[in-house]
Amino acid sequence: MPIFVEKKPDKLISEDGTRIDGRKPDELRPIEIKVGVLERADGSAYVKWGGNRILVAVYGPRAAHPRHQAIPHEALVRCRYDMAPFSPSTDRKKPGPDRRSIELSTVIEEALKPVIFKEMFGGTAIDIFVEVLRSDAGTRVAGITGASVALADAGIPIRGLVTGCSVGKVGDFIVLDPGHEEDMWGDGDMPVAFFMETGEITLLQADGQYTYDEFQRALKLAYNGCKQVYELQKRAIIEKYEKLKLEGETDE
Amino acid sequence: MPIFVEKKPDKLISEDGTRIDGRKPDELRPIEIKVGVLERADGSAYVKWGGNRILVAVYGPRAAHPRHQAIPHEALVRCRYDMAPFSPSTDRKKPGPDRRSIELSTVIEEALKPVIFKEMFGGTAIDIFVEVLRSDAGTRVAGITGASVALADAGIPIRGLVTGCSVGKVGDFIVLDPGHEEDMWGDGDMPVAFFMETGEITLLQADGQYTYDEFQRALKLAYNGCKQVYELQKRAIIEKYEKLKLEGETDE
Amino acid sequence: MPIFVEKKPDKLISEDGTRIDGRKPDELRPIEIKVGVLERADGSAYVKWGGNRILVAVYGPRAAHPRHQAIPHEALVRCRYDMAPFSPSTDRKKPGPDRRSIELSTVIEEALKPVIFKEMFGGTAIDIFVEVLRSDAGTRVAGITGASVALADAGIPIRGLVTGCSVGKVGDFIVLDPGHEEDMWGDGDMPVAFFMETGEITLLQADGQYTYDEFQRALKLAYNGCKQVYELQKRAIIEKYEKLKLEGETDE
Amino acid sequence: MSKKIVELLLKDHINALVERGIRRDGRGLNDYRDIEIMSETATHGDGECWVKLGKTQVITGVKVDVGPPYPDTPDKGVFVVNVELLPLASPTFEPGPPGPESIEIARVVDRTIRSAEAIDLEKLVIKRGELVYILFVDIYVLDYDGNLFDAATLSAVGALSKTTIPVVHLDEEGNINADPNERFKLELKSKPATVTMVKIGKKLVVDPNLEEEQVADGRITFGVKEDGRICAIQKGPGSLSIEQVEEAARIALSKYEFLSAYYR
Amino acid sequence: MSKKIVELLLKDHINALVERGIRRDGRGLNDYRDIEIMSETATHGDGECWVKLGKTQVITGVKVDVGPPYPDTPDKGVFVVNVELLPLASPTFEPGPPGPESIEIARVVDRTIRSAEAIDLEKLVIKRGELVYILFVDIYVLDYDGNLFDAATLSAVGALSKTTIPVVHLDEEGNINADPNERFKLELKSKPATVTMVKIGKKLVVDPNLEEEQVADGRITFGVKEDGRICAIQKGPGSLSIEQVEEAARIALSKYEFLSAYYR
Amino acid sequence: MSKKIVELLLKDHINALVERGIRRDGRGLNDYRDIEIMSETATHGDGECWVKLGKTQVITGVKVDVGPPYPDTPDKGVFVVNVELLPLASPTFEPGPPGPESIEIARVVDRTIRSAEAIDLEKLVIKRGELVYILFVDIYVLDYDGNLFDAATLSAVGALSKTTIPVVHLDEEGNINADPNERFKLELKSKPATVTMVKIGKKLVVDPNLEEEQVADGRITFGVKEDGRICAIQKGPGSLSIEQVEEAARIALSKYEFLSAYYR
Repeated sequence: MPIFVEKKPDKLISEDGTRIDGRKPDELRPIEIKVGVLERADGSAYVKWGGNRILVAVYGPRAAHPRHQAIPHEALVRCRYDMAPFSPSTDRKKPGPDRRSIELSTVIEEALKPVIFKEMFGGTAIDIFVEVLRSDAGTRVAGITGASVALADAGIPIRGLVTGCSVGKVGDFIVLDPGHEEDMWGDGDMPVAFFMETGEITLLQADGQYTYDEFQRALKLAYNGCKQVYELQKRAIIEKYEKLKLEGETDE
Repeated sequence: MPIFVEKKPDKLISEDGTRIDGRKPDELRPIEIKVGVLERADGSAYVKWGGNRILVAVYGPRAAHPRHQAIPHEALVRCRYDMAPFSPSTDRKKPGPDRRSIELSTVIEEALKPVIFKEMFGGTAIDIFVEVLRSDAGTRVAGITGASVALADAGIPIRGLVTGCSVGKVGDFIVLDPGHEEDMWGDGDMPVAFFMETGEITLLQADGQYTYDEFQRALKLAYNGCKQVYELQKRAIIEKYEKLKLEGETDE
Repeated sequence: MPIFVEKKPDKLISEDGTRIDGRKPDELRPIEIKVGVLERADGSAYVKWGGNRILVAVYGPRAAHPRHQAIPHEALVRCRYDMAPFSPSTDRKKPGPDRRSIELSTVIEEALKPVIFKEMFGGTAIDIFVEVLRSDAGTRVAGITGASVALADAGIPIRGLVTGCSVGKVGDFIVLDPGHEEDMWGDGDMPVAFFMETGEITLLQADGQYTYDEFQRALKLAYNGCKQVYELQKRAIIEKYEKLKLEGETDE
Repeated sequence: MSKKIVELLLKDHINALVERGIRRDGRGLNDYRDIEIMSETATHGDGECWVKLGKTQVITGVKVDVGPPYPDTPDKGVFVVNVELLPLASPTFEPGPPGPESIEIARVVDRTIRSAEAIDLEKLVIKRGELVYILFVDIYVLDYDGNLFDAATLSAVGALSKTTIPVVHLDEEGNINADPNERFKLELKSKPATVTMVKIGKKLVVDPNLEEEQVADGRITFGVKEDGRICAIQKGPGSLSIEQVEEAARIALSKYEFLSAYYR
Repeated sequence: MSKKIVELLLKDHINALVERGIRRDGRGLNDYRDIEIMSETATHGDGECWVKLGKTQVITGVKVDVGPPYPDTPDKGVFVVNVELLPLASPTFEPGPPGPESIEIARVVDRTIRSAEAIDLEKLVIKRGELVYILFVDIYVLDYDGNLFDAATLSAVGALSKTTIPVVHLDEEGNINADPNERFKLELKSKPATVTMVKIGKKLVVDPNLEEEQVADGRITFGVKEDGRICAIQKGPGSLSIEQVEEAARIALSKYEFLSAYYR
Repeated sequence: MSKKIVELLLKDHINALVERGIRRDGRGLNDYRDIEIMSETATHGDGECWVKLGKTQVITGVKVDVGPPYPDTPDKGVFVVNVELLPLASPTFEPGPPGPESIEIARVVDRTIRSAEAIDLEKLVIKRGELVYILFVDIYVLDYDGNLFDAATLSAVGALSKTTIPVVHLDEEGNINADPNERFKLELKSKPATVTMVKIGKKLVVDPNLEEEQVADGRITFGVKEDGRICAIQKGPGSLSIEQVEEAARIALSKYEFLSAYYR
């Protein structure tokens, strides 16, 4: 039985475009990415994005299990997106996959596959685990963003990073990176991910209603957002390598 | 929560044997059989029998999966009887197998196995899918009737057709092919199937109470009903082959 | 919906240590063990212990199924502890494993493994099924006691018998073999099993609170209890062999 | 493959014997194996019955619960039959939820009891539309040496015929009260039995043991009752002629008196 | 391995044709296959629609039930979409609970209908916070020859547009009453459709059939509605440039009129 | 097979070191690895605690819900412990419902807290027999480098000791009301810890890391509390003499003060 029912705010955005959390329409929430945070995983990342806290681990290439799932001429790329029971701001979520998390696992998988050199690792599996510890809107794009960094950390050959960011519709405004209230009571959410080096789209979903013009503007805004996130991804990877180098030098 | 609870009619049959839907005790409901209605299946049939609408597909002989179920010296014949959620006249049925459909899958399987030349296809599987789209009493015998036609359509070597028909007990009458009300509020249902060429029984079940004499009469009535259904099966197959021949000629 | 809710008795033990069922603190309930009670199992035992009725069957060494569970260099020892729906004194238990029975299966397995010559049967499985038909406190130790006898009956090479017995805390008393009321409303339960020939502990669990001194006394009491149970195990096995010998002689 | 050959040889052997009216265990074609009803109190059921049919062993425990009736039968109690083929009972039974085999047995036993109108479900109502008795009939197979249908029915009807039910009262506020010492006996209006036969060659054989089941060409079960009526039929694998089915019905009806003696 | 080679050759062949604007079945790149709405009464649904999209066949039945609303939307009815990929429909579909593929289709159809605000859920309330109508939309795939998204949406929206709902009254004591002859029509405020395209080489191809799906390099689906707005997007496998995605949106919007004709 | 040989050689090596009182990571036999309680707010729990025990990482979130009590304890709140071995945490953990390993950990943590009477469940009643607080304690293993029992207990008790509960009122009509700003602190009457040891050769080793667990000959866990009492025991694989078990108890009791410092 839910103890609290969240209430819709009177206004999500003011006429001058100031959003409920004070941001401008084209402003991201604060984002922090740490690489290599887990011991056992082959690669890992921890993403703080607004109020989101997401842990990503990558295992592989490793023997595909169960065996009959293996594909002879390319790696089996599998993603498992999961929300911890204590991650929602409202009621406890029952552990285990539900229909939403099964769909999100699929779209995250498809968002990452285009950059992985799958054909180099026939018969093996590459497993990507996205664990949402705290959710606050935009977990799938934060997960994709962390996952491509974790793939790099695992040393898996990739064509480049995949970078995600949502855009949303709040009243007549197209806004970047919708927050919790905008996600719940706004007029549309459009998560997007780009393979930044070519500008190709690897994730695109939407609910809500959009004129063709709004759709075009939304795509452009998402791309601009992803450019900023991309810089943070690269910096996180460099930091890890700097640290490793430093540790290497200290060892000498 | 059920919106409607069906009510038992005052009388299911009059003294002169006129049944609630106007039929005589030994009269079938209208039956129509179409063969080869699906593209992907190896064989298929669509059966309209009273208010029943049933689709049957046959796949095989094909590789048995999972492998450990395969039998080296004969084909594994599997049946899956399923009722669609929108098939009952009352509430929605939850999707997926329940205890009733698991039992019916077994008895349909056993009703068909005796006519299949299983020993010719060791290590393979022959799968029979019976999907009830609309149910109106007698779905298992309609399913068997359609399935043996679909087996023929799939080109699977069979000794002959299996033909099903129910008989029932309504008051002191033994009636052919009970309808929905007779099935729900009657005094017994006895589904039967014959391998018509030899007259052997391959399906026989019953609930309700029968003296030995009633049992004998019921079996005889079922056999007479099946003879009529058998003619419809044969005609349906011939129609399909005539049509194929016609198309063949047109192609030339 | 439960029809009866059991009520806590006023007093579980009197000041002189007389327990609610009349026993003294160091007194076992009546125990009876029968060996070789099932036809199909490789080894079996039936244990009556107070109000408990427990059937144990052992199968193996046999091919491990599913195959991927097999261990090349030793037998896979598996235990399944199960409570029948009609075994509790209160409500019906839903059939199938619950969290408690899964844990108990694990600890029984670990209690028996140390005496089995697993390394002699690489690639095979040894299955131990403990079925509680009637439960009355102490089912896991009664199950272990029966299982090691059933292992012997199956002819599986073992280092010796494992013997189980619980001790409990009722007020300030440490008591042997707690009964149903002591188990439900007492202050602690400590099931123990020994490999009697060496005195090594193969099962040890506890709930409730114990000073170090109480813990030591509890262990000692459990050992003394097991010594008595051990005699009953040996006698049960001998009886079976005597009977076999007798039957052999009669046959001649 | 060699296993297959042994099976075929055994099948030929059994067929040849049965053709001459002989069975490997010495029984006549229409004979049951020895039946024993164990006197042991082995469950915490409100009714129980442990049956040995030859080396096959089945135990049934009945547990009485209370709860709301089904919406479409507000004036009837609820009766549920469940069969578990314990992995204890045979090397071929695996742990897990009931499979097709145990579901079929459960549904045939259920159908036999229901068609025989053995239980007056209208007497199991505490308050119409609100609270009724629920009888859980759990049939546990302990040792499997053939003919589970008949052993299960004997055990289930045996357990029901010994079942007593606590008298439950529903007070104004919807709370239930019951005195552990106040119980009533479940009266059965009929005590049906099932009779299972297999076809071996051209002959019918009653109460098949495991090896007979394995080589059989067909199986059929009849539910029968006191007044000489059939109350359920279930054909298993194989095919039978009309004449064989009629013969099977006559044999089944002739066996009721023998079997029902074990309900006393 | 040889299967793989045949696939690669077929892929090259289809790519080369598409490059020249040709499809193996003779369609133009932006053409749908023939669509047929079967007139047959084939279910016991409160609304139904059997769609043939080329050789793909999908049937939807809507069943109306009543029950309590979700705690956080006490003033709204409930609407549930379920897709089953029946093993009848393809050798690659296996029996069992819905897998990722059918869940994705169900969620995209659900999202399209919900985003289009097709159903006024506030009109499906019998008593606020206590009893509402529940619409179960069960989409059953009968024959799978490609493009399940569009066939499923056509079938689901088609079935909803024919749905009638029994008028249910809730009396003082909380019992429900309904007259089987008293029903009202479910009014749809929008009848959205989805348009699915695959990327073959560098071209977009509308309404892919099975072989086109198998060789495609990417997939995208747009939900579209009467007023020329997009109401849902779902990219599948592969990657597309911004330009391609924009082109796909324009094509999708241009197809609405054609598709919506089948809702009449 | 060669993997097996490496394991055996490693086992011999570790055994030989331990025999001399040395561990591969430099610890003494009775030493814990470094423990760190992360200060990060990483969940939406009503209480949370992220523990690093060496390289093992476990996070617990407590979520408070309300609902009816169990029928046999109408005057007590409900307390549920769940452990998930996330596939993120180890190449050997697979997705799926909790298996025997995670169920054992959950039940030992639950037993330790319950036996220590840490939570006064009678204070978690809103209305007797009708509405109580339910504490869901979800323990998520993030990185597995050995000794999950102790890390899980530290994390669970740590999270409970920081848990606050919204004040819930039940009005006359059975509706619940709560003010998001009105909360009370969950008071713990005890803060138990578990101490896990493995047997390596003839020695006991505290807080085993992964490689020590893999080569160990036995495992035992004691729940201990403030007043020097044992409040839970769980033996794992292997066998131990009475003397070893008694020694393990003494070691465990001696470690309570060290561990409980991390609850502050």
